[in-house]
Parts: sequence; structure tokens; C-alpha cells
Amino acid sequence: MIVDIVISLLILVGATFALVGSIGLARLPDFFTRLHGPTKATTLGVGSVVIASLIHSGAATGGVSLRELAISLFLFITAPVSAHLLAKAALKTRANRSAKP
Amino acid sequence: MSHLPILPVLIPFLTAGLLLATHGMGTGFKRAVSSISVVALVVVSLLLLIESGDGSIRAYRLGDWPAPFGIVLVTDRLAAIMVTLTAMLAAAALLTALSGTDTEGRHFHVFFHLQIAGLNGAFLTGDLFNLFVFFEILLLASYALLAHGGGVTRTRAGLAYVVLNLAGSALFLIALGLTYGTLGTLNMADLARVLPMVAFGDQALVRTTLALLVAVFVLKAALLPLGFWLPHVYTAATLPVAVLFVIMTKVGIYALLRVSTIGFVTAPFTADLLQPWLAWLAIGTIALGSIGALAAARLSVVVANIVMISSGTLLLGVAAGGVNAYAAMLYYLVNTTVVTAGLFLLADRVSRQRGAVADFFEKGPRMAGILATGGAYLILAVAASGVPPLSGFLGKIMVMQSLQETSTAVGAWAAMLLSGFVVALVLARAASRFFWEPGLPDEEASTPEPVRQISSNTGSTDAALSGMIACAIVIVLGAAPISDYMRATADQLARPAGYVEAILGDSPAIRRERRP
Amino acid sequence: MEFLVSAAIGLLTASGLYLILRPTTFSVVLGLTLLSYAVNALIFFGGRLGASAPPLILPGTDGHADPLPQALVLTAIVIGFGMTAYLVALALKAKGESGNDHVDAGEER
Amino acid sequence: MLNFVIPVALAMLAIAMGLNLLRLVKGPSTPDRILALDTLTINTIAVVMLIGITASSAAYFEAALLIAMMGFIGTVALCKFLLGGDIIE
Amino acid sequence: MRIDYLSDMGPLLLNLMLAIPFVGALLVLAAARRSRSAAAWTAAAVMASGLVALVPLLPATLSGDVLTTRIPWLPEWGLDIALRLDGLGLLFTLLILGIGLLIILYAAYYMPAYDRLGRFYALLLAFAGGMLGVVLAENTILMLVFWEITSLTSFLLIAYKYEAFDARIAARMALAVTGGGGLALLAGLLLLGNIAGSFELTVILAKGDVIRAHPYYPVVLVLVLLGAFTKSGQFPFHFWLPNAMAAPTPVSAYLHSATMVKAGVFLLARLYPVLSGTELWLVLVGSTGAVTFAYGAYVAILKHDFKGLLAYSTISHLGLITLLFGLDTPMSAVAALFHIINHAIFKASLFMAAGIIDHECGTRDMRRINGMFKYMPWTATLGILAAGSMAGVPLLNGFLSKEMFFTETVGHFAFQGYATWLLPAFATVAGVFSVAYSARFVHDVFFNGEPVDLPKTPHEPPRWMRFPVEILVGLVLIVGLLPQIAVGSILQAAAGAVLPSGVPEFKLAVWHGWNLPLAMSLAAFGLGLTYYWRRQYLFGLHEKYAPKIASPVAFERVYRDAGRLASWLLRVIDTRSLQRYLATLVVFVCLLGVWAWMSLPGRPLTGPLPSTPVDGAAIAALAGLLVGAVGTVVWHRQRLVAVIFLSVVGLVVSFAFIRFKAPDLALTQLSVEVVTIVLLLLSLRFLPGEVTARSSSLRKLRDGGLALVGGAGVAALTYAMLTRPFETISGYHLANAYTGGGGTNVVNVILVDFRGFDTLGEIAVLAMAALGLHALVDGLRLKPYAESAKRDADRHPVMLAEMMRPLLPLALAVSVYILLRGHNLPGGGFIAGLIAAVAFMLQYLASGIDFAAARMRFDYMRILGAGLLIATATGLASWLFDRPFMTSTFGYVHPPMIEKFELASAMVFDIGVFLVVVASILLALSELGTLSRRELIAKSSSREES
Amino acid sequence: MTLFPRVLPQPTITLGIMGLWMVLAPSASLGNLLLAVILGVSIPWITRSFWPDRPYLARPLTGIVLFVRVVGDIIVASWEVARLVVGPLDRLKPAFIDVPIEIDDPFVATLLASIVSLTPGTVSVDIDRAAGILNVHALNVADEAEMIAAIKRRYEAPLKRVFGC
Ligand code: NA
Ligand code: NA
Repeated sequence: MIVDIVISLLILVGATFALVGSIGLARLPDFFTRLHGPTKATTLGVGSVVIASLIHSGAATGGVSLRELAISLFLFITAPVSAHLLAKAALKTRANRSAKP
Repeated sequence: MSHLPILPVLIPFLTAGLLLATHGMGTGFKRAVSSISVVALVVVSLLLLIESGDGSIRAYRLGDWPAPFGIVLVTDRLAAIMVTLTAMLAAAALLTALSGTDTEGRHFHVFFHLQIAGLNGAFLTGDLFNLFVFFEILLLASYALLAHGGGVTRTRAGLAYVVLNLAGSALFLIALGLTYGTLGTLNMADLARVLPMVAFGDQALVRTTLALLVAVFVLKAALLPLGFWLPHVYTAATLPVAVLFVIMTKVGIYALLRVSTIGFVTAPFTADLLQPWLAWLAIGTIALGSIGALAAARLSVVVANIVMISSGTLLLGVAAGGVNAYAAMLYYLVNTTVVTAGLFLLADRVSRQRGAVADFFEKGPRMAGILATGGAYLILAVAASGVPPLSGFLGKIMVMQSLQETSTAVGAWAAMLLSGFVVALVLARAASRFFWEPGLPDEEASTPEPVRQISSNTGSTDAALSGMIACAIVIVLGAAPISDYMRATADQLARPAGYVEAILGDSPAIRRERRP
Repeated sequence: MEFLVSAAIGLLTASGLYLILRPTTFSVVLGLTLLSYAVNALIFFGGRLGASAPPLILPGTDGHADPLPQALVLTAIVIGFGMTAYLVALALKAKGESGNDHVDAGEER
Repeated sequence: MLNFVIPVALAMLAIAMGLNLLRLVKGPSTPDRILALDTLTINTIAVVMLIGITASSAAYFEAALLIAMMGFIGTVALCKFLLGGDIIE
Repeated sequence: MRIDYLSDMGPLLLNLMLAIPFVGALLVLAAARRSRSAAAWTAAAVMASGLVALVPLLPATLSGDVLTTRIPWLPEWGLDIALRLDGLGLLFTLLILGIGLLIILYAAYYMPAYDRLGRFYALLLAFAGGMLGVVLAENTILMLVFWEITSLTSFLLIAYKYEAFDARIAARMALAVTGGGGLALLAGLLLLGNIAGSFELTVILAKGDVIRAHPYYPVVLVLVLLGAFTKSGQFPFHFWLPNAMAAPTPVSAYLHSATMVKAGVFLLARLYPVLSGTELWLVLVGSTGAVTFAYGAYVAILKHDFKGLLAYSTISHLGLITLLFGLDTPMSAVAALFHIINHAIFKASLFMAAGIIDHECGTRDMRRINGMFKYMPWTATLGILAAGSMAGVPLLNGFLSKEMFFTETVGHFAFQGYATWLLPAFATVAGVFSVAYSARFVHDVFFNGEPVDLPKTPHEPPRWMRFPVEILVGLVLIVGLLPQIAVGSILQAAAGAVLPSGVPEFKLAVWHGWNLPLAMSLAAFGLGLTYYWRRQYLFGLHEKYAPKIASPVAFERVYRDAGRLASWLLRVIDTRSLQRYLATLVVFVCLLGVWAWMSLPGRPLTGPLPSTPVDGAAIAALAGLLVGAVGTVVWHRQRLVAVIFLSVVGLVVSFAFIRFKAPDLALTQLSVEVVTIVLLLLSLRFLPGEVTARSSSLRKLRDGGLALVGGAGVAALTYAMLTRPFETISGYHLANAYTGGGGTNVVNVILVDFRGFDTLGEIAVLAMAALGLHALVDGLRLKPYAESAKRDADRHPVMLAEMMRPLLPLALAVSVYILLRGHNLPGGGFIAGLIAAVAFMLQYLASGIDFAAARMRFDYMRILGAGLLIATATGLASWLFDRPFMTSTFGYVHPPMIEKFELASAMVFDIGVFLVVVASILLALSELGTLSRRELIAKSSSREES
Repeated sequence: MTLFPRVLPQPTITLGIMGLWMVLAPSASLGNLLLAVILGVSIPWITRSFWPDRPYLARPLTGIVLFVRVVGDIIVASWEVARLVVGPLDRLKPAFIDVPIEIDDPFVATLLASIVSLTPGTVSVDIDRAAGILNVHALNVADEAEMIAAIKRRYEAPLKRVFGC
């Protein structure tokens, strides 16, 4: 029961942060501010769901399962790279646009 | 147990793998491996032809799984005929390639053998989805072979061919998805069992599904509104490839024949699926091929259009159905395959000798060795246009007789007679240009030599040509036994119960699960 | 749900068809890719919608999805990928040789 | 409890994804669109994991793992294209 | 006793007689290598031996017996080597062989000395063989075979002097007309055989009543007549015949007298018992013959070339023979047969004589050739006699049959009452023309003053060149004087074959007393000579008004126009446009589908299944799909944006796979998706968006319509399928995957075991795609698309490069994980291969091709080959256990200290798959990557140069 | 010591792979451990050429402390940023800031940049190694100097210690 509550909380937190990130993406005024949105979804949002899933599968099998951590591992490795490249690309695009006219 | 049925697929497949794994070896090694493989293929296919000659239908269960659940290869007379034809064309094409075209691009031999594997797989498989896979193998190999040698024309023709066929493949998959989703099986024999049991309310869906399948096959067979690609593609290919391509349209016809004889006829609501549109469009295809032949500016285009005409003629046979029509079209098929391949070889020989004007119907240096080349031309032209006394005529009268009772007989006869007439005239004019007309003055005649001639070794091409001519003659002289074999084949085709029994007969009762 | 799935497949098909009728090679590639999505989905859903478990024979599971269409689609995906790769190369080759990316030399636009 | 929470969470994620699609359509710049795609991908991971929790099945884990591993490659490639037109040079 | 022996020999002799010319043709070719005269003697011997073979058969045949033989060949198609010798066949055989022998003799002198004659005689013999086949065939299809052999060989004979334009055209013209007629005949004979139930003449000839009463009779008749008329040069198919004199004179002599044109009338005679006796026959055959008779005669006199004159006279006489058959009385048929003999004799001699004159004068223009009687009196005498026969001068054979003709015109049953006089009058007028052109030939060539400007001085030809002419003119006289003795019996026998119901009593005699026909003859003579006398007036008129069409040129023009028309048509229907092909395909498939559905009325679209409830995720996914698909379409001109939207579609599809319980598919789709995007982006560097080519809005509307219809069709079919339950075999797979295939992941067991053969094919496709791409890109040079050419200074962002390095080993570990567990849980060789490939691909992306390629020195081709071989070898291993290809095996191993695990042959197969996938993708990517590097190297080297 | 790098060129990676494998494996059995060792040895060996230089984990414990701190920061910062995103937008003061860094090793610098990106509110835009500057975009910059100092103090310093540079 407590496990269920923990899992539920984690899921809700995760979903909330994913939503907030996407709201940011939709709402924030320029590209660089929008870029901050997805990081939330990545880190806290998916992170919470991952932990929820981890607990859930552990509880279901009665053992310890850490597989879901692999997801977070890969996300932690890749998300900053994506953000970095997106930022660079945006800078480049902006430079191109301002150089053109 | 006998593994003969799978060898026609396995031999070229292993050869391709071996050639890839040893890809650093020299041209000589590749050619040797390739040749040995093709010789083995010819032997195997002849064995298959003999073995199937007793009228037995054998199922080779891949993975030892019972029939509708696993994939089966089926050897019957028809499959043996197609495999043998493929082997013969392969031998001719390889001989031709050995004169130098194989080194014009990369990986020729790999693609060549995979093309054969694809063709043979398509002819042997008893499973519809497996048929799709082999279609893709042979198509991709053909794309690559078509591009072999490079050049704008080939790329352009290739692009259209590839895209059109990809669209066709998508259609094939749609048809297969619907087939499985309605009938719950992919095995052709099983299809024959299931079709008659389709509930009333589902019949339109099944019928439409099979109609889409038919559309795929007639696209490959170059039926009228879908066949415009054929002359461009066949003409653009290098010679060995064109020779091998001759069998390509036959794959579509074969598949249609297979599916319609095993499947469509077994249920009343699909029995008339090819009626009456196929015959009319086949007539149109013959007309289109005739127009194309008449409009052609070069011999190879004429030959490509002859391929188209023969495709139309064969489809007439499929549309008509029945032992007679099948027997006739099969004899015709053997003839037209051999003869058009021979004509492609001849067109190449003409091109090589005439230098810059190639096989265009233009004034150019007169051919040397008129008696040999001209004689070869005469034999092939006579056989191709259906003028007596060669096999083309025999095929034509067989097909015409077999169509006598159909509702489209008048159109079919007219199309066949007129197309033969046009082809004869066009080929006569070509002969006049190539062999009879005085050549250009000497200084012009000695213009820089042929573009296509890579090595001076054309002996192997000539051997291929001689082989095809020999075959053409054998088809006439052996008309009686060949015709008997074809009739027996047609008998086999017209009795799908035998096929179904051979594939599914001793399987455990097929348990079907209702979904959802 | 059946209606939605059908509509989705129809939508993909229509989009794919429209794109393969465009005059540039790249559009055709896009169109064929969309078309193959549609086709794969069609085959896949041939196993019907209502399954409650993937086709894994694990203890205590039932209501497995139909495995056969899944295997077919897997094959189709890979073949489709191969074809796309080849087509892309061919488009490049055509571009390199004739300087444009029109699908044909004909008049249609 | 989970029976109640998960649908709610899924709905929230659906809204999130809808917002991603909105950005995707609106753009305005190409990086914006790539960013929207990237976010959509990451949100999909969450959805897949939630489905996995619902089904109590391990069969969904690999899919989520793969989206995490592969999803960003598209972003990288698209960005590199914007950076130089040549993604592997 | 002796007779019996011979009649037993009959079938053999008959077959032999037919084989002799064809075998002889080969012998002649061999003999010609030795010498010219060897060729001539061989050819003559061949013809003579044919005649010799005929001798034993003569008595029985003359007495009305019919000899038939039959060697079955393709009985079920009605084609057997069945031969028949009856009176009619005998008559023609004698003509073909007899005149053929003389022609061979004549040609030996006529043909130029440099010609080795091998080809000539071989063709001539083959042609004679074809003719023999036509007249001796019992099987009608066999007859057609030989019929077309004559078309073919005459084509080659006419083109014998192929250096000459006229000869080539004439040959093709003859082929077009006679070959074309042969095709009609083929159709006619097939129909005839169908009606009669057999292709054997014996059967057909006995079923005349059935055939004439059959509804297809008119069709058969017209088709057969087309064959007969084209061959025998009937108007309006006559034009090939005059041109055919481009052939060497011996050939013309043969074609015009005993063969070729005679094949046409032979056919009329052969099928006379079956086809005649109707009004339609009377009208068609009679009128065609009449028109040809008159037309040929009228034109003949206008020809200044004497071979031309003779050619038109042939047309005219063939018209006469046709008219005689058309008159359809027993006596007229006899007359026709008689005139066939007579015409053959005098026309052969005339042509040979003409050949001599041509040979001696070097020209054939009668305006220059005059007074030949003075230079070659003996030849002239022969020519005058033959021409007299042609004109119908009494005491010569031509007179007799013409007189029979006149007799038959009087009181013919078709012209009753006031019309009685019409036919005799017509015959007389036509006779007038015949006399006139004969008169011109005689007077203009042999008399009429001195020759004008001849290239050489004519004199008598060599003795043996004239010999055949002498023989024939001798026959003209013999038949003319002693007709009953000379040809009575053979005519009787031939007539017996043509008139099975009874040959009328006839007596061939020179004198029948004063009667109307004689009066008609005399009138024709008088008027004909007058007509010739006033010819200058006629020539003037002709010069002035007759259209000037040289038929060779006209033929070539028609042919060319046909070619042009065909080209134009082809351009209209085949625009060589892929867009058009695709649109056609869509339309075709839609129409076929709609037809297939609509032709079974009363079937509902929606099936009986209750619908599955819709959930939010599905709606969200649909929204994603909508955005993705529509976005791709809307932005397809902005390449990068289109790729982004396409990725959305891929993501949604993957998600759908997950949602509907297909994890393996989702994994595959996701990985393939990534590789596809990278591939597209690699190509985009060189492919502009749709900048140059814009569709018109009408086209967009059309395509949009097509797309919507197609999409709706697919949606409808899918819906129909989804709302119906079905019964599937896949329960077997679920039930047997673990027990029989050793895996719990049924999809994977299907892929590597149940349907492993598919997978083997699939990896072949993948390998080929990579190899094909390699072959295409090999040596290709491309300019990058302008806007993408500007590159960032920081080509390999350090963050990317650094983070991707640890990712590589980790991803490879995941790949191994996926590979090993695939048999039991989602995964397998494909997905593992894709993951590994993507892991390596990332290094390309992160650090560039130079860095990555330097570290990945794999020989992809070898790996491809190895992968294919491993997969195949796994399949082959089952042969050792006498099991079919790809029979798998598995077992559980339990080493000490380690828990038991499974080993399955399918896993080895999966490793092969893995290798092929990795190698294919990396090969493809590195090759596409090389494209840019190639361009870069080229640029930098050009910079160095400057 | 010469044999060790040849057999195990990347001990860190080896550990990483083994850890990943044991996480992924369905059970922590001996067989799986054996496989983990095999992979942990073989994969780095296969991919050794992709690692021109080897970062050396000097103080693993400090690393764990840093990890916990980062996770904590992520949680805290997330709440702040969430408020910013949902609240009125005119409160935002986004800016690019240049953080001078003293790390030479590109991998470690990348790690720093990643941490900065992972913590909500900041995104690493660029690493200029020549100038020794990490370019960061921040969603809301109240005090630029404080932010730079925080990054250097909380992340850069511990990272330098972990990798001994
Ligand atoms: Na004269
Ligand atoms: Na951050």
C-alpha cells in the first residue's frame, strides 16, 4: 500500500514536470528560454517515472530490479548533448538569418 | 531426404555469400566461381525437370515445420520449367558477361547470383509472403544490375523502375496484410482450402484483396496501363542483364498463374476475378508492344517491345484458363523467353559491329559475316515474329487455338496476328538495314570502334548466342515432347486439388484460432 | 478504435501517395517512407486490436497478440529500409549525373 | 490507486505531447521544431514506462531504453545538418 | 504385285519428295563451295529426283486415287506431318518440279559468272520445297506452314540482289502483302478446322455442307480469300507482284508462272469443294477475279519495261483464273485448272525469253529495244509463239482455255434476263486488252524498227540457255495442238479433286465449230490490234492523267508514316514520366479494387465485431500522426522540416506498436527510424528541396484527389478487415514456439525458425541494398547543395565527441544484451545489429568520418559475406541430420556453478543476421559519407593548385 | 602495469559495462557475472581505438558525493524553474553568461557542461577550450557573478578533484 502511494506520487510528480516542461516549450518567448523546458521533462519528469517503474517492478517480482536505471543513465548522457547541439544550431541559424538581409 | 528443391536457391545464394566473403580476389577467381555455380545450377535444374516429369508434386518443408505454418518450397512441373529457363538464361547471361561487362561496375557477380536466387525462390516457394521476399530479392538485384555499367540513361530508367516497383511492393504488402487479416494464412495451398469457406459477408473483402494481389503481378508482368516502364528499362540495361531480365516479366505472369490456378478457381466468388478485364488489357498490351516495335528506332527497343507483346500473349493464356490455354501459353513462354534473349544477344552483336550507329536503324557500316550473323538473325526473327516454321509459329497457333472459345477470341486473334505481322515487318526492315544495305564509304565505316566493347573477347557472347539459337531449334524439333510436357504441366495446374494434397495432405489437421 | 486505426492508415496512405506523385526525388523518398508506415501498420493490425499481452510465452500470460503479422512487419520494415537506402543513393546518382533532382525528364510537373 | 493515478498521468502527458505538437507546427525556426521533436520523444519514454507499469510487464522496458538511447541521435543529426549541412564530416 | 509394292512405297515417296528440296538446299550450299556448276548440277539433280520420286505414284493418282500419309507431330494442336497426293496436287507438283528444273538450268546461264549460286539455288530449292508443301499438305496448318515458308523464301529471293534499293523494298513489300495474307489465312484455316473438327483435308473436304451452313462461313471465306488473293496478286493486293521483278529473272519466271501466285489459286482450287457454291463466293471471287483480270490487262500495255508488261499480264491472267473459279460452274473450274497449266507454260517461257533479251540488250525498256527479230531470230520466234499463246491465238494452248472461259461466260446462271450479255461483253473487252498488250510485246520488242542506244549489241544466247524456252514453247504447241493427249488425263484427275461431286464431260479440242465464243475471240483480236495501233493516244492520256506513284517509294512512305504515327501515339500514351506511371498505377488499382468489391453486391463494409473502446493514448497518437503526416506533406518542400515531421510519424508508429503489444516491432522501428533519418540527412546535403520543379495547382489538385481516393480505399479495406473476426494459423506458432522452437519470444522464433527462410532473404536484401549503394556511389562526384555548404567552424563539437565515446561501449553492451535475449524476450539479431550499427554510426556523427573511418577498419563486404554464410551454414547443418534446410535444434546446457542456459542453432543464425545488419548499415553510411569527403578532397586539392 | 592497460584499456568503462550488464540482467547469477566480465573486457578492447586518452578516476568517493549533490540540485532547481515557467513571463531575465573554467581535459569539461545542462535553469551552449570559457544560457539571471561562482564551486571544483586535474 505504501509502495503504491510512493509509486503514485512519483508518477504524478513525473507527469507534472513533463507537463511543465512542455508548457515551457509552448509558452516561453524565444528559443533559448524554450530550450530549458525539455530538460525538466528529461531529468525530473522521466527520472521520477523511472524510479516509480523501478519500485513497481521490484515490488511485483519481490526482488530488486535496477534495469530502469539504465534508461536514466542514457538520458543523462544524451540530454545535455542534445541541448548543446540545439543551442549551437540555433545560434548558427540566427547568425545566418541576420547575415542574410 | 532429397534436398534438390532448395538447391536452385541455395547454390546462387551461397555463391553470392562466398563471392562477398572473398571479395578481394581477382576477376579470374570470381568468374570461375560464378561459372561453376551456374553450371551446377543448370545441372540441378535439369534434374529437377526430370524428377518433376513423373507428375509428382513435392513439398520441401523448410525448418521441418508442417505446411501452412512454416514455409514450403514446392516442385512441380511448372516450377521446374521456370527454374530450368532461368538456369539457361543465367548461363547465357553469364557467358555474355564474361566478355567484359562484368568488370564495368562493382559486385556484378554477387548481384547476378542473388538475382537468380530471387527468381528461383519466387518460382519455388509455396508461401505468399515468402514470394514477396523473393520478389524483393530479385528486384533489388535487378535494380543493381540495371545500374551496372553506369550512365545517365541507366540511372534515369532505373529511378523510374525502382520507384514504380517500390510502389508495387507497397501494394503487395497491403494485399498480403489483407490476405492474412482475412484468411488467416499465407500458404498458397492453404489459401485454396480456406477460400471456399469464406462467409458470404466477407467475400467482397477477400475478392478485393486478391484483386490487389493481381494488380501487383500484372504490374510486374507489364500489363497495359502499367507496363510502360518495360521497354525503357530493358533497353537501358547492359546486355547480360537484359538477357536475364527476359525472365523478369515472366515472374509476374508465373505468380498470377500460380495464384489463380491454385486459389481463385476454388471459390465461386473469386473464380471470375480475372474476367473479362485481363484479356482486354492483355490485348491492349500486345497492341502497345506492336506500336512500340513499329516506332522503335533501334533493334534492342524492338526486342524489348517483343518482350511486352509476349507478356500480353501470355496473360491472354492466364485470362483464358483451362488446360489448353495453359499448355499453349507454357510452350509459348519457353519459346519467347529463349528467342527474345537470343535477339538481345544479337542486337548487341549488331551494336558492336556497327560502332557509333550501334543497333539504330541508320545507315552504318555493313555487318561482316552476313551468313553467320544473318542466319542467326533470320532464325531468331522468324521465331520471334511467329512466322512458320519455327517455334514462334507453333506457340502462336497453340495459343490462338486455346483462346478460340473465349469471349475475347476475336480481339485476341487479331492482336496476335497483327502483332506478329508488325514484328515481322519491323525485323525485316532491320535486316534490310543491317545486312543488305550498302555500307557507308570506307572512311566513314572505319569510325572509332564500339563504345560497349570492353574486351575483344566476344567469343563467349557468340557462344551464348549460338546456345540460344540451338535452344530455339530444339524447341521446334522437340515440339512434340515439349508440348507433351507442357500439357502435362497444364493438367497439373488445372487440378489444384493435387497441389493442395501434396502440400497439406499429410499435415496434422490444421488447427485455426479465431481472433480476436 | 477500429475506425480510428483505419483512418490513420488511410491518412498515411493518402499522404504517401500525394508525395510520391511529386516531381522531386526527395519527395518521392518521403512518400514511400510514409507509404511503408501505412503498409506496416496495416499488416500489423491484421492481427486485430484487442490483444492483452505481447506474443511472449511467459508464465501466467494469455491473450497474446498475433505473432505472425508482427514477424511479417519486421521483415517488411527491414526490406523497406534497404530499399529506401538504395533509392536515396540512386537519387543522388541521378542528381550527380543530370544535375537535377526531378524524377524524370518528362514534361509532367 | 494506480488505476486512478496512471490515467491522470497519461492525460497530463497527452496534454504535454499536444503542446509539443503545437510547437512543432508553429516553429518558427527549425531548431524549435527539432526541440519539439526531442521533447516529444522524451515524453514518449514516460508514456511507455507508464504503459509498462499498467501492464505489469517487462516487455516494455527495452522500448523505453531504446528511445532513450536512440531518440537523441535524430536530434544530433538534424542539428549537425543545420550546423554544416554535412552530418558526418 | 509390283503395283502393290509401289503403293506401299507411296507414303515414303511422298515424304521423300517433300524432304528432297530442303535437304537439297543444304547439299547445294555444300556443292557451291566446290564450284558453280557443281551447284547447278546438284540443284538440277534435286529437282529431277523429285520428279523421279513422283513417277511411281503417277498411275494411281491419275486414276483418281488419293494417297495420304500421316506422321503425328502435335496431334492435340491439330498439327501433323500429314501429306496428300491427289490429282490437284499432282498437277501442281509437276508444274513446280518441271518448271523448277528448267529454271535451274536457265539460271546457270543467266546468273552472272561471279555468283557462286550456292545461296541462289539453296533459296530456290527451299522455295520450291515450300510450294510442294503447300500443294501436298493434307493437314491445313501444315499447309499454312509451307505457305509462309514460300513467303519467307520468296522474300529472300526477291531481295537476292540486295544491294539494290528496289530489290530490298520489293522483298519487304512481298513479305508484307503475302505474309500478311498468310496471317489472315491462318485465322481462316484455324476457324475452318474448328468448324470441321479436324485440320485434315480429307475430313474438311467431306464437310462442305456443314461449313457453308455455319454462321462463321463468311468469316472463314473472307479470311481464306485474303490469303489467296494476296498471294495470287489479285487487285488491290497486286502491287507487290510487279515490283517483285526486281528479283533475278529466273526467280521472276518461277514466281510468276508455276509458283507463288499459283499458290493463291491453288488454295481456291483446294478449298473449292468446301467454300464454293454460295452467293458470297460468287460475288467475292468472281468480282475480284474480274476486276483483276481487266485491270491487269489494261495496265500491262502501259508498261514500257517488258518485264513490267509481263508482270501485269500475270496479274491479269491470275485474275482470269480467279474469275473462272468465281463463276462457279463445273466447267469453269475445269477451265481454271486448264488455264493454270497453260499460263504456267507460256509465262515461264516468256519470262525466260525476256530474260535473254534483257541479258543481251542490257535494258528492258521497250522504247529502246526494237527489231530483235533481226538480232536473235530463234529466240524471237519462241517469244512470239509464247506471246501468241498469251494473247489466245488459235493453235496455241492459251487459246483453248480462253475459249473455255468465253464459253462459260455465255449464259452464266448469275446473269439472267437482260443482263445475259454483260458477262460476255466484259470478257470480250478484257480480251481486247490482253490482245493489245501481247501485240505490244511482240511488235515493240521484235519488230518496230531499229534499237535505240543499246549498251551492247544483242545476239542469240548460248544454246543451253535457250533450251528451257524451247522445251516450254514446244509444250505450248503440243498442248495447243493435241490438248486431250497432252493434258487430258491430268486435267481430269485434277478436276476430280476439285469437283468431288463429279467432273463434267469435257473434250479438249482445237476446233469447236463456229460459235459465239469464237466470235468473241475474233472480236477481241480485231479490237485488240486496233487498240494497240492507237496506243500513242492512250499513252498520252496515261502520261497526262494517271497518278505517278512509284510503289516502292509509296510503300516505304506508308511504312515510314506508320512508324511516325506509332511514335506519335507512343509519345502521347507513354510520356516517359514516372509521375504519370505512378498516377496510372494508383488509378488502375483503385478501379480494380472498386470493381472487385462492387461486382459482389450486398456485402457490407462493416463487419460483425463490436468495436474496441477508444482511449486517450490512441487519440493522442492519432493527433501526432495527423500532425506528422500532414506536416510532411505541407512542408515537403522544406527538406529538413519534412524530415522532422517524418520522424514524428515514425515515433507515433513505434508508439502504436508498443501500445498494441508488439515490442519487437517497436524496437526495430525505432532503430530503423534513426538510421533512416541519418541516411536522409546525408543525402540532403546534395539534394535541393523542390526548387526547380513546381507542380501546377491543377496537378496538385489531381494528385490530391488521387491520394485521397487511394487513402480512402485503403482505410475502407482496413476497416472492413478490422471489424471482422478471422481464423488464423498463428495459434500453432504460439503453441509450438517454446516446445518446438525453444524460445518464448514467438516473433523471434518465427523470424529465425518458423519463417527463417524469409529472414535469410531479408538479409540478402539488406546486403544487396548496401552493396548496390556502394556500386552507385562508387566514383560519384556531387556538388553539395549551396545553402548547406557553409559549415560551422566547430565541426565536431567537443561535448558531442566526448560524450559519445563512453556511449559506444555501453551501447555495444546493450546490443549484446538484446542479441542474446532475443529468442526469449523482445530483441534479436536484427535489433541488436541495428543498435550496434547505430553505436558506431554515432562515432561518425560525433567525430567525423576521418576519425571514425580510421578506427573502423572493417572490411564490410567480408563481414556481409560472412554473415550470409553463417546464416546459410546454420541452415545447412540440418542436412547432417537428414532434415530439411534450416531445421533448428536447441538444448539446455548446465555447466558446473552456472545456472543452466539454452543453446539454440537459431541463435547462431541470429548472429549471421546481426553481422549482415551491422555491416550493411555501416557500409551504406560510410559510402555516403565518402561522398562529402571526396568533394572536400577535390576542393582542397584544387585550392592547392591555385 | 604494462600488461594491465593492454588487457583492460579502460577500467572505468569496464566497470561501467559490467555495472550496466548486471543492471540489465534478469538475475544476478554467476553466469551473468561471467558474461559481464567477458563483455567488460572484450568491448573496451574492441573499441579501444576510440579512446585516445584515458580519464583516470582519482577519487571515486568524491564522485559519488558530487552525484548526490547534482541530483539534489536538480530537484531543488526544478521547483524554481517550474514556477518561473508557469508564472508570468515578464519576471524572466534570461541571459548568456560566460563561465571561465580551469579544466583542460575535454572529457571532464564536457562532464561539467553536462551537469550544468542537467540542472534546470541553465543550458551549456558552448565550450570554448581555447579561451577556457563555458558559455551558458540561464533562464533567469538574478546575479551573474553569483551564478558563475556557484557553478565553479559546486561542480567544477569537485570534478577537478574526482579526475585529479
Ligand atoms: Na520497242
Ligand atoms: Na540545465
